[in-house]
Amino acid sequence: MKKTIPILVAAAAALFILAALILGEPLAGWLEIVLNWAVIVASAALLVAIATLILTHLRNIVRGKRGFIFSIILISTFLVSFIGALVLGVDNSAYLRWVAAIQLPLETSLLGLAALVMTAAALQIFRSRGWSLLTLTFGISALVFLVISLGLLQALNIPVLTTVINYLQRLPMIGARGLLIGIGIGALLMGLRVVLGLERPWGE
Amino acid sequence: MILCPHCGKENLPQATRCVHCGEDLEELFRIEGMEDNSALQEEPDISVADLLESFRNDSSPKDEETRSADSTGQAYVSDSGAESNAEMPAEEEEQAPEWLARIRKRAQQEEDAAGELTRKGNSLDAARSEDHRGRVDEEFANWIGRIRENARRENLLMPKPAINSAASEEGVPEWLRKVRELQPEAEDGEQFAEEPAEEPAVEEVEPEEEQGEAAAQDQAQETESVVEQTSPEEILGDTEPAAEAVSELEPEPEAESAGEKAQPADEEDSDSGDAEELPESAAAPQFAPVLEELGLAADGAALELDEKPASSEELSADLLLLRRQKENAQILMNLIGEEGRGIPPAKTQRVSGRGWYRLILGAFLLLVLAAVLVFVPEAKPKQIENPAPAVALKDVLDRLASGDKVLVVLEYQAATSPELEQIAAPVLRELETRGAELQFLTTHPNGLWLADALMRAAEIPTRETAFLAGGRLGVLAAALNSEGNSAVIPAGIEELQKYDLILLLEDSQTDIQNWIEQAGPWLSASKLGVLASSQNEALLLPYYDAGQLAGFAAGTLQGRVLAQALDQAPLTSAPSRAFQAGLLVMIAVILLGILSKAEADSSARHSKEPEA
Amino acid sequence: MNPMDIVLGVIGIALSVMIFSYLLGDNFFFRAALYILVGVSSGYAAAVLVTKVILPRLVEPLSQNGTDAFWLGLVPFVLCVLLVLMLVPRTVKAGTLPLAFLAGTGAAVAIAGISRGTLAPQLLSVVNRFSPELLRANAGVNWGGIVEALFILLGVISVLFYFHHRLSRKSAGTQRQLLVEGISSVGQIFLGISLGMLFVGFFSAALTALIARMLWLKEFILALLAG
Amino acid sequence: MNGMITLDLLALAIVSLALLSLAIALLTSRKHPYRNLRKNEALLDAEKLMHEAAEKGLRLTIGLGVNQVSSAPAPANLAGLPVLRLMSRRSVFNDQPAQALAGDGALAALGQLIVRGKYQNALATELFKPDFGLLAGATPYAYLAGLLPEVNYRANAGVFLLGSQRPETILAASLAEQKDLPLVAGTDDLSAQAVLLATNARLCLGEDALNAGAALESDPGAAASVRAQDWLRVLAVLGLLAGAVLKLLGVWQ
Repeated sequence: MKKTIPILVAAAAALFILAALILGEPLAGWLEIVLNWAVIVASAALLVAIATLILTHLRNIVRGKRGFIFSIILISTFLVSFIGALVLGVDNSAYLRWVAAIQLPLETSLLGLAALVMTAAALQIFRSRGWSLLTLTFGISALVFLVISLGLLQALNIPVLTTVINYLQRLPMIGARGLLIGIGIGALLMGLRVVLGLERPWGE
Repeated sequence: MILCPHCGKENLPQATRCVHCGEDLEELFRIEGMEDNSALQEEPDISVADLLESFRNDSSPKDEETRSADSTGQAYVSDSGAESNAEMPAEEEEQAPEWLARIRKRAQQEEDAAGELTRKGNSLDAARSEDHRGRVDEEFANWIGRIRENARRENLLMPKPAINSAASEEGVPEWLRKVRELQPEAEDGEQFAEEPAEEPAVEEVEPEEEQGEAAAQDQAQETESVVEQTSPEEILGDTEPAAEAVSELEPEPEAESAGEKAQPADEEDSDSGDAEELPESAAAPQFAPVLEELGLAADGAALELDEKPASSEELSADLLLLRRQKENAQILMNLIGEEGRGIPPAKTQRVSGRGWYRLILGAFLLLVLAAVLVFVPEAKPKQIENPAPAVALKDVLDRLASGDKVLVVLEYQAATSPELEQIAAPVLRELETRGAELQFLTTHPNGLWLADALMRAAEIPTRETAFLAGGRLGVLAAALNSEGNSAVIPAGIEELQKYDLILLLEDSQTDIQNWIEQAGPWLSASKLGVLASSQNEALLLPYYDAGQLAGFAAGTLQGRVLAQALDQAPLTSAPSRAFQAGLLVMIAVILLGILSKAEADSSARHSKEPEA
Repeated sequence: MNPMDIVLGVIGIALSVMIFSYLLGDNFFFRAALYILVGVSSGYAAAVLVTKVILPRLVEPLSQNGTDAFWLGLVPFVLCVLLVLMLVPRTVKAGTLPLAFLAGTGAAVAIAGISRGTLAPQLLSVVNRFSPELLRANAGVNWGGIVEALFILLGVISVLFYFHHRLSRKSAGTQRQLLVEGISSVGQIFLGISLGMLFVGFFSAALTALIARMLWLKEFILALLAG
Repeated sequence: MNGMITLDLLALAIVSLALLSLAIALLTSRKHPYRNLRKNEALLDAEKLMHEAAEKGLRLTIGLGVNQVSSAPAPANLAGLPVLRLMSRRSVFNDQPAQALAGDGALAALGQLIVRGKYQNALATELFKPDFGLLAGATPYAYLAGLLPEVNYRANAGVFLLGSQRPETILAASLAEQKDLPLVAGTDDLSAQAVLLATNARLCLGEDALNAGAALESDPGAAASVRAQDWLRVLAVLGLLAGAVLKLLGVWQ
């Protein structure tokens, strides 16, 4: 019995939302209420997960576990940014400026670091993947689109060249469409399994 | 040895069930004191049936000595509480052994008990299959062989002393008294003596027993060679040099015979170090049964002593424990000490030297970009034809008039904000100049402060940014919302139908698909325009081709071209020269990758060809 | 440049250098920077959720006793309490119900979205390319359009068959049918082209971020020097 | 307007066909759910990795991917959970339990529920700690920042990145490569697939990432879903060909 309740709850929520989306107007009001509940519960789940993260790092500090210095850094920055927001208000511009001054350099540098790491990875593509049809077209395609991204060929403004470039730029649409349809079918069936109770992401 | 009351056959002292008939030996089970099994050492290779036969008949002179030793042992075992007296005078050996007398007495009391015992034994033997009997015999023979080797070694090492009986006057076991002679100063020895020695699981010890045997055999040959050159006094007198001679000859004991359960080397040393301090005598009584289990009777083999005995005269030679025994005791102590303690994590070896090409290529790219940024002046923007999707977006923007409502949705991360600001700032500036009514919405918490930065970059008056929580749930609720007031929709945001254009600023596939799949179906004649990071260009093509997007521009290049088409100056922070230099470095690296792979293949082919 | 800008600028430079020190291998500064990012972003996200979702949409309705909003607000309140019980190791199982509700909701919204927003339009757009209006160019035949439409049709079909799972019985479950293998190798070409463009797209985005960071550094130092 | 209706009807047809083919697949392949299905090499290595981790007393780290803030998890976000289920069942009594990291609150909570369920099934609930299923960060880049130190853990046997990963996880892939750690990756994000193709990760391309339960032979429902996907694929291709012909002939306006 304990196992079937979550399955019933998941199926009921899913079937109600699908019915409301198909029937439209009569259930629109209730649909909005159920979506609102889901948003609140999802937000609470994130807050609980953040609390678990903080408790784990607190335990690391208390136990003096290896790397507890980083736990101290994490907890102190969390407290400063959380209490700062509650005291000054989330929309306070001075507070937002401090948050931006820390997050922006860190995230931009991480993405910049990804560019440096991709340069090294590009050297090893063929050594690690070997000569297959996929890697060969992947390499040639990457070279072609790197040249197109330079923008030098377009600047020559030669009509034929521009037409070829436009056509080349639309070519990846075919593979992307095939991928989207394939992934869509996979995700659709996984969603149906969750609704039917075959896939129980909550555990059993 | 203990005899099975049911079938009369012999079994190991700690056996709980008779090997031959399988009956319980619970009441005979004893763990105190040493089992002196040296009595059976001279026993020739005989099978179980012969052994039974020899018990039934009166003994022949040849076995007299074995039986007397055995009876001592037996006596020791049977009087579990009282220790037999230490010295057995030589003349009493002729009398029939006590245990045999008892069996005969019992046989006479119960009418034909002996006969019934033997008949039961025979019927059990007959009932058992031939191979099981063979295996039991083989096992028994191996065990006998082991004992014989120990005895041969013991006989080589010492003249036949009178066998001390196991017990001494004050009730202290004989082996403990001898060990105490070695270390008179170790007071806490007594404390260990009282503790009941837990019987270690036989299986655990067996592998070491076999290893011990192999080491014992090598050592026996070596000891013989040592003994010939040195006289017994030398061995007795200064045990140290002889013992050291033995220990030097002895092969290095396998430190970790306990398989992977051993801790990493550095911790083990520290642990074994602690074990070292435990005084030798304190450990011995607790592990006496264990040493017996190892087939190395405490009083039958040489002991490698570290400390100098109180006085060498009193030392009896039979306490020269092999170094091997001490190592095994050490390992067992470590194992028992480690019981229940968490095993420190094993470590993966640090694989160094794989990051060097990453460092070189990364540093090279950084240098090229820095050089171009500092030394190369910015290029004059050239007139480039807009790709079709961007042209379509421009047309939609051109159709907007003053007062039209535009919802600007920010869904990019701080990391891609430089790129998105370069693309979106000119467009927002254009919309502001046209008098369109811009409203800002974000579904990411970071969107709240990124919107302020975007408005500053676009040089348009800053206004409040609404936060739509719930990701795809929030977008669906916003798309379905027809009355305008709803708990899900933040204040100030109207129905999505009422906006002339919804301009999405995106850097992730999930968010783009979210608006296309959840809001798209409810919005007539697609109102979704997208300004995206260049990483999403390939994703947007199918959706634009399917008519689900009004138009899109992805990447700084298309953003610059769109800005030119809208007659807006691109942001100054959009250095195209450095960007082109970075792309050229990547082109060179990919070509280098192809060449190095081709070269590796050809050298592999060449190395194969000479062999073929 | 006012002092606050200088302080924020110096912090920005320090954090960037800590991140780029990863090139020299994993080190203390790189890790410290990562943990600072996790701490600040979690604290800020938690504050935004508390002030913009939990307080206005969970706590406030429960304060209006007896109204519809109050009764409706009890359901998410109970679910949230069950989630909070997950903080205690022994009562982690209490979170099953709210998470089952979330999984069901997410699945339903995704089923509707994927089928209506991706699968149907994408399949239809492949077929719509064969509509006569598109293929009739000023009373002639728009051969270019027909070739392009056929090219897209075959390309999409070949990419779909690249992921085909079923193995042929003849090959005793070791290989797919020959036809499927043939079509899927054509699909590999189209896949390689798309993945190549996606690779360049992400590299361009990362390169733009790198250049923007270096440019900001250059301008900050010039501004400092200019005083 | 009739275009919208056509799309609605087509969407309804697709969902109904999907439901039908899933039901048929469940019924027909009950006895041998995994027979005659293409093996995914990336996830085959996953099995070997789990055994190796148990023998060497090392740990496995799995990144479950990101999701939109305060949103319900979509099916694509759940792609890593079947692998976590198998991995935590295998590592209950290992020297080092598996470590799951998520970039979303609901995913982190689901990870905890799965790991605790396995400990409960093994009657070892006292060994369970909430640390085994943790939130790595509340935003995508904070998730990456929380994931990198765990990839760099000194006693890792391998790293799994399954679920909705973003392309910047190439930093985690490169760190794993530098430490010579085997990496199994699968995501529904196209950019991330392209970027991870450039590393030496064992990559599940396209929809293979969503079928981990079938590849690991740990979920008959997933295997039936893979068969249903094949039938839907064939129906889609036949539909495209038929639609093209009908459109060309003008029968379908």
